[in-house]
Amino acid sequence: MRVLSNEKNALNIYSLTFESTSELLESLPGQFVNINVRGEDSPFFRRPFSIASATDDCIEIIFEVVGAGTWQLSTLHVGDSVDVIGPLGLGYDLDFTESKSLLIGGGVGLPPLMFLYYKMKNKGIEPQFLAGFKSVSYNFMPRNITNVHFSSDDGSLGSKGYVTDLLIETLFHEKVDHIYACGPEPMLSKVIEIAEENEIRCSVSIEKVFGCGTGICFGCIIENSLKRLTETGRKYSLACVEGTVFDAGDINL
Amino acid sequence: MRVLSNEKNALNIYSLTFESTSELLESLPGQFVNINVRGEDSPFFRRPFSIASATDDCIEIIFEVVGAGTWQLSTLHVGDSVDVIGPLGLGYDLDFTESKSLLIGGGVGLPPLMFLYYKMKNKGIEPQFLAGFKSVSYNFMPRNITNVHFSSDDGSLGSKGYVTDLLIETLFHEKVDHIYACGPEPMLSKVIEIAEENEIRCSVSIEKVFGCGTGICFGCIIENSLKRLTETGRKYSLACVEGTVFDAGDINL
Amino acid sequence: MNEISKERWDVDFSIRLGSLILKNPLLAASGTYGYGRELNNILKTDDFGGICTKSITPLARDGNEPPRIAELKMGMLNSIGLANVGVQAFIQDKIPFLQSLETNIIVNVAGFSIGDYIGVIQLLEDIEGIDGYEINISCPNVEGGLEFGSSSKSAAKLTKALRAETDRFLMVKLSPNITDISEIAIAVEGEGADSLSLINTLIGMGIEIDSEKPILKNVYGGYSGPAIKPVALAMVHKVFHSVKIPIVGIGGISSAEDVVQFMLAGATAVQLGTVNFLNPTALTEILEDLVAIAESKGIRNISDFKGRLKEWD
Amino acid sequence: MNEISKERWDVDFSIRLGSLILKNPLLAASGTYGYGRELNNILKTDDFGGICTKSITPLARDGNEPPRIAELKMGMLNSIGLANVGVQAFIQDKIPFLQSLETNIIVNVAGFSIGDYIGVIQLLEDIEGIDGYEINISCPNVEGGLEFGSSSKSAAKLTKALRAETDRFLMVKLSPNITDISEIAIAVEGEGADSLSLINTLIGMGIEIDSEKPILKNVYGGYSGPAIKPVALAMVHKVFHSVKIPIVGIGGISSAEDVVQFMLAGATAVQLGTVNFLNPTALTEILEDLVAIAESKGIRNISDFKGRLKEWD
Ligand SMILES: Cc1cc2nc3c(=O)[nH]c(=O)nc-3n(C[C@H](O)[C@H](O)[C@H](O)COP(=O)(O)OP(=O)(O)OC[C@H]3O[C@@H](n4cnc5c(N)ncnc54)[C@H](O)[C@@H]3O)c2cc1C
Ligand SMILES: Cc1cc2nc3c(=O)[nH]c(=O)nc-3n(C[C@H](O)[C@H](O)[C@H](O)COP(=O)(O)OP(=O)(O)OC[C@H]3O[C@@H](n4cnc5c(N)ncnc54)[C@H](O)[C@@H]3O)c2cc1C
Ligand SMILES: Cc1cc2nc3c(=O)[nH]c(=O)nc-3n(C[C@H](O)[C@H](O)[C@H](O)COP(=O)(O)O)c2cc1C
Ligand SMILES: Cc1cc2nc3c(=O)[nH]c(=O)nc-3n(C[C@H](O)[C@H](O)[C@H](O)COP(=O)(O)O)c2cc1C
Ligand code: FES
Ligand code: FES
Repeated sequence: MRVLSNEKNALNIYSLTFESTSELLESLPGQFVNINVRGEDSPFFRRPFSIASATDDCIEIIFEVVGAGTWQLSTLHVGDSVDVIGPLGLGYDLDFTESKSLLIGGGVGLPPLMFLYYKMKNKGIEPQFLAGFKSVSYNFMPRNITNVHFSSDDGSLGSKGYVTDLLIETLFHEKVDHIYACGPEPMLSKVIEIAEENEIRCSVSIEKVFGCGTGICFGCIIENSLKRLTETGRKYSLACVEGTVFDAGDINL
Repeated sequence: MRVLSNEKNALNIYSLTFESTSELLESLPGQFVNINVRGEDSPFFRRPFSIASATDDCIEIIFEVVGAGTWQLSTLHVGDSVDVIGPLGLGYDLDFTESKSLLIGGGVGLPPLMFLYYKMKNKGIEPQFLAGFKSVSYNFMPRNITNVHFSSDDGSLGSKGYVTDLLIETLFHEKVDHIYACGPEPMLSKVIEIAEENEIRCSVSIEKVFGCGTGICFGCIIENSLKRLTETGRKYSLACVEGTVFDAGDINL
Repeated sequence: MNEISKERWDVDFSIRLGSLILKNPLLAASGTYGYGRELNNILKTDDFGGICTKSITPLARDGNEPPRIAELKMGMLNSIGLANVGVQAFIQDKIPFLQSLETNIIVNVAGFSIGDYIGVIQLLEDIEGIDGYEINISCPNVEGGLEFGSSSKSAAKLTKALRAETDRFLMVKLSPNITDISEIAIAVEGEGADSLSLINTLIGMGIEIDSEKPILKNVYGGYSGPAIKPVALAMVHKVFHSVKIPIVGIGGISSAEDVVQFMLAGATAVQLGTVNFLNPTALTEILEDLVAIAESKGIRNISDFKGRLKEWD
Repeated sequence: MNEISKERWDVDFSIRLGSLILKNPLLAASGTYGYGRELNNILKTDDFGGICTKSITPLARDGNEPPRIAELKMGMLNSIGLANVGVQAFIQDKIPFLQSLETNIIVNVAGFSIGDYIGVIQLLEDIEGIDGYEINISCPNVEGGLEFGSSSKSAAKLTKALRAETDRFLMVKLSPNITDISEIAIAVEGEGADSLSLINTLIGMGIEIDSEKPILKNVYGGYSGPAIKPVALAMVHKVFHSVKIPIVGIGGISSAEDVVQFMLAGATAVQLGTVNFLNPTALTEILEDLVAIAESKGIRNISDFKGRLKEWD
């Protein structure tokens, strides 16, 4: 697929858009693409990225440079061609019309929630959005996402501290039916804990090393909760095709 | 080492110059450099190239794009750094003051002879130079090399036919003591045959696949002639360190 | 969906593999194509000459604990540990789709005792639409500690027992972690196997120096991908000169050139493994490139490549 | 000339390998560093912790016919065929330079019969400046057809015979083309070897599809380079848990990270092989990077890395 733009949005963060197949344009929030990154130090596996937005003619991903693959991606130019497959994964359960939703994410866990936010807005729903960053330099939230509360580790953006502190605070004075969360594992664990205490339904996006992203290598397993183990008889689920979004009660993080 | 220039000289032919160590600047005609070509489809072994010229501050090689390694080299830009070792190999015997020399080469076999030509001119010697190309489009001979007779397969440059035909013709009316030859194997075989018939000393540059270029892999062997086998008891010589220039009587091509 | 229109080609891709006729010499390798359905919206699974299923054991297995896959520079390690739904669920949930495919279905069977293998095959014998079995002998043999595939005696014993159970196409998949693969190949041929597939993964290991831990929880894993191709080619060539039954080449194949190399070395057909993870439409691209190679060489039957390796003079 | 000034480092690189003290754990691998002199104008050969010479046989050998090396994507194949000057010329022409080096000289010995090995060692026993022998048991054993290194019986027999000949440091170099490398390792240890080095090359093959010929005249060759590292690491780890004598790790090492991986897996020292072809100053760069890694981990004795691999919980 042809690269339409590749822009540095924040410290080490890039927004990459590319021309899209009709299949990709129908992708759902929470789904991902899997990119075959080629270049001097090409990684062997594809690299998975959540879809951050899908318009009529393009797909956007937002990524942080953390290693050889993402570095290589950051060097792509407009017009370069890139080998992308997707949309993959199940995406979020979009049955949110009735309920009051809250989106919570940290760093490059935010892109799938951004996509979810756009979908909700399209349906006339305005969710709460809590976003955490290391510092203001990493903030890549686009202007068209309003109603966001920020936190940052150093207080340079929004309130100082963890985004989960913001969550606790929010839950003091707001009723929430469904939390959608994505971000680093310690953050997710904390969110799940808070959701359980408050008996709120919680959907989390899981990141694992993906060998294929298509359900054929059986590598990307996540442990099932006792509940799901009992239901299915299976110790593990495949994150790529049975997720990457799971109901918090179904898995052991 | 830093690339100083990389210019397309002729069809598929590039001249690449780079900053040079003091060792490299003392290199002799017939010696080569071994380049670690890095990039998307990096070849595993280094790639050897004859030194085409050495001035006070740079080394030049002239190469034809024939595969992944040379293609990658053709994409180098001024200022890029390139991993070069050398000078390697023994180079030509420079004991030519007394004798009448003739240089004969085809295509990218010519660069080492160009270097030899410059050295001879510096010593006030003007050798005969016969140069063969597929056609005029491949001609990369610089203007400062005069007294060259050209041949080309299609007659678009100099006389039509093989450069070895030119050699036969030349030997009709000129006395030659020493032939220096470099080029494709069939050409070299023919040159050696002609030299033998005319009882002229003949030095040839040999190309083999080089695993190391430094004499440690024992891969780049060339069969010794019966004469040399008898002298040394060895069936093979190492092209990289015992050559790449051999006396025609020492090897079996 | 990339569909393959055979009509425009001048090359006959069909090959005979023992009693089977394959529409082309490319099979999906066991454990690298799930149960055949997963990629069907990306690639028409029918376009494979055959599908070797994930290894099936008598009971469902969760497999090893994570991390159980890891990438390396030119390949990967896996210690999946024969995770599969078990033969009962396989028959109930996976066979119907496989039956609907117009390709050869080869069920890969694994076990920890001869009884395990027999148990799986006996249940499958009554099911239609299965064209043959591939026997994975690289599983730890509980009695000896080593794999069935690591001695010609145990490999022969297992083959003999399974030959008595079925008249279907029986292919034995050899392990490369062996002193002399020909010895095993000859033993297995002697007990009536119809074909040999090779190689399974090499035993490998990776270490992450920051954490100072193995990259797999299981420490060792199976090494697959382009890095193992030279080893696989040597073994296919060696076995080709040791047995008469047809060979299916496996190991690092990711291009049409690779396929031709394996056929020149003596393979009748080949399997695509790890490449399916990286490039789910590899099959289509390889078939197209194979046409170009065959045509450039004036070859009209792909099987003409088999064993055609020339010697140096 | 890249000289290494140990003074500015806070890391003690010296290691004990059996009866030897090496100034650092990096040795040049046999067959990949000639006779020690070839690169001495590019790299101070002294900077190696030790040099394993090209395999020496009783008589000079021309080796196999060309082509006998070929490149692959992440490694190479060679079928040099033990080309060497023979023990007499080795003593006369090569030993004097080696004696002048301030590093450990380990002569790699090869042969086609036990008598060959004994012959070489007996001649070398009188020569000063040789610190030990590395026994290459991957040569075809004329009697059985297979390599000495391919059965624990023949490997043990050879080791026993050589142990009787010398009190010098005796290291046996194991072949990876084996079902169970631990079995060989234990057998060789049992006969008194001081150390084990592993691995030698994997058997591999390449085919050029235009000419339809093997890329080596000899058809099969030894596969070396980064592609074989995962196999080597697994074998070093396995042998480390099977024997008590120190292990020298070999196979695809090209960076300081690789060295640390081998040491974590249990190697006391390592050898640099194919990397010397690609990067003749690899040793210097690796030593420098090793300092950085050791310092970042607060390690002051490089030997502390040995066998320190952590387990997953
Ligand atoms: C479903 C999914 C969606 C993702 N979406 C995004 C996104 O929208 N934006 C974004 O910036 N990142 C996202 N990631 C993470 C992204 O895939 C990794 O950052 C990327 O693969 C790292 O590649 P690399 O070669 O640059 O780094 P590497 O050198 O491979 O690794 C650098 C670090 O990243 C970790 N890592 C490597 N591969 C993966 C992987 N497959 N999954 C998780 N962690 C890995 C490594 O453990 C290491 O710590 C997502 C991951 C998954 C599984
Ligand atoms: C001592 C020496 C000096 C040389 N000087 C020059 C020079 O001045 N200018 C120039 O253009 N070329 C020169 N060559 C040839 C040059 O090294 C090869 O063209 C180059 O290595 C090809 O690399 P590649 O990756 O582009 O091609 P590949 O894809 O590797 O191969 C393309 C073709 O080149 C042949 N080839 C590959 N490697 C070598 C090799 N090491 N030696 C010979 N042939 C090879 C292959 O057989 C194939 O036919 C010299 C070779 C040697 C040994
Ligand atoms: C993740 C993974 C799982 C595998 N599972 C099985 C299996 O269940 N049964 C089997 O016989 N082989 C299995 N294999 C081995 C492959 O079928 C194949 O023999 C091997 O990967 C070499 O081929 P490749 O390099 O093309 O992948 C597996 C390989 C991989 C990578
Ligand atoms: C060209 C070449 C020649 C070799 N010759 C020998 C030899 O004579 N004796 C020996 O014991 N090993 C020999 N080896 C094996 C190496 O010493 C080493 O075990 C092997 O290459 C694996 O290490 P590497 O991947 O770092 O190269 C040779 C390897 C190569 C590549
Ligand atoms: S990544 Fe391969 S099954 Fe999920
Ligand atoms: S290229 Fe290695 S010895 Fe000549």
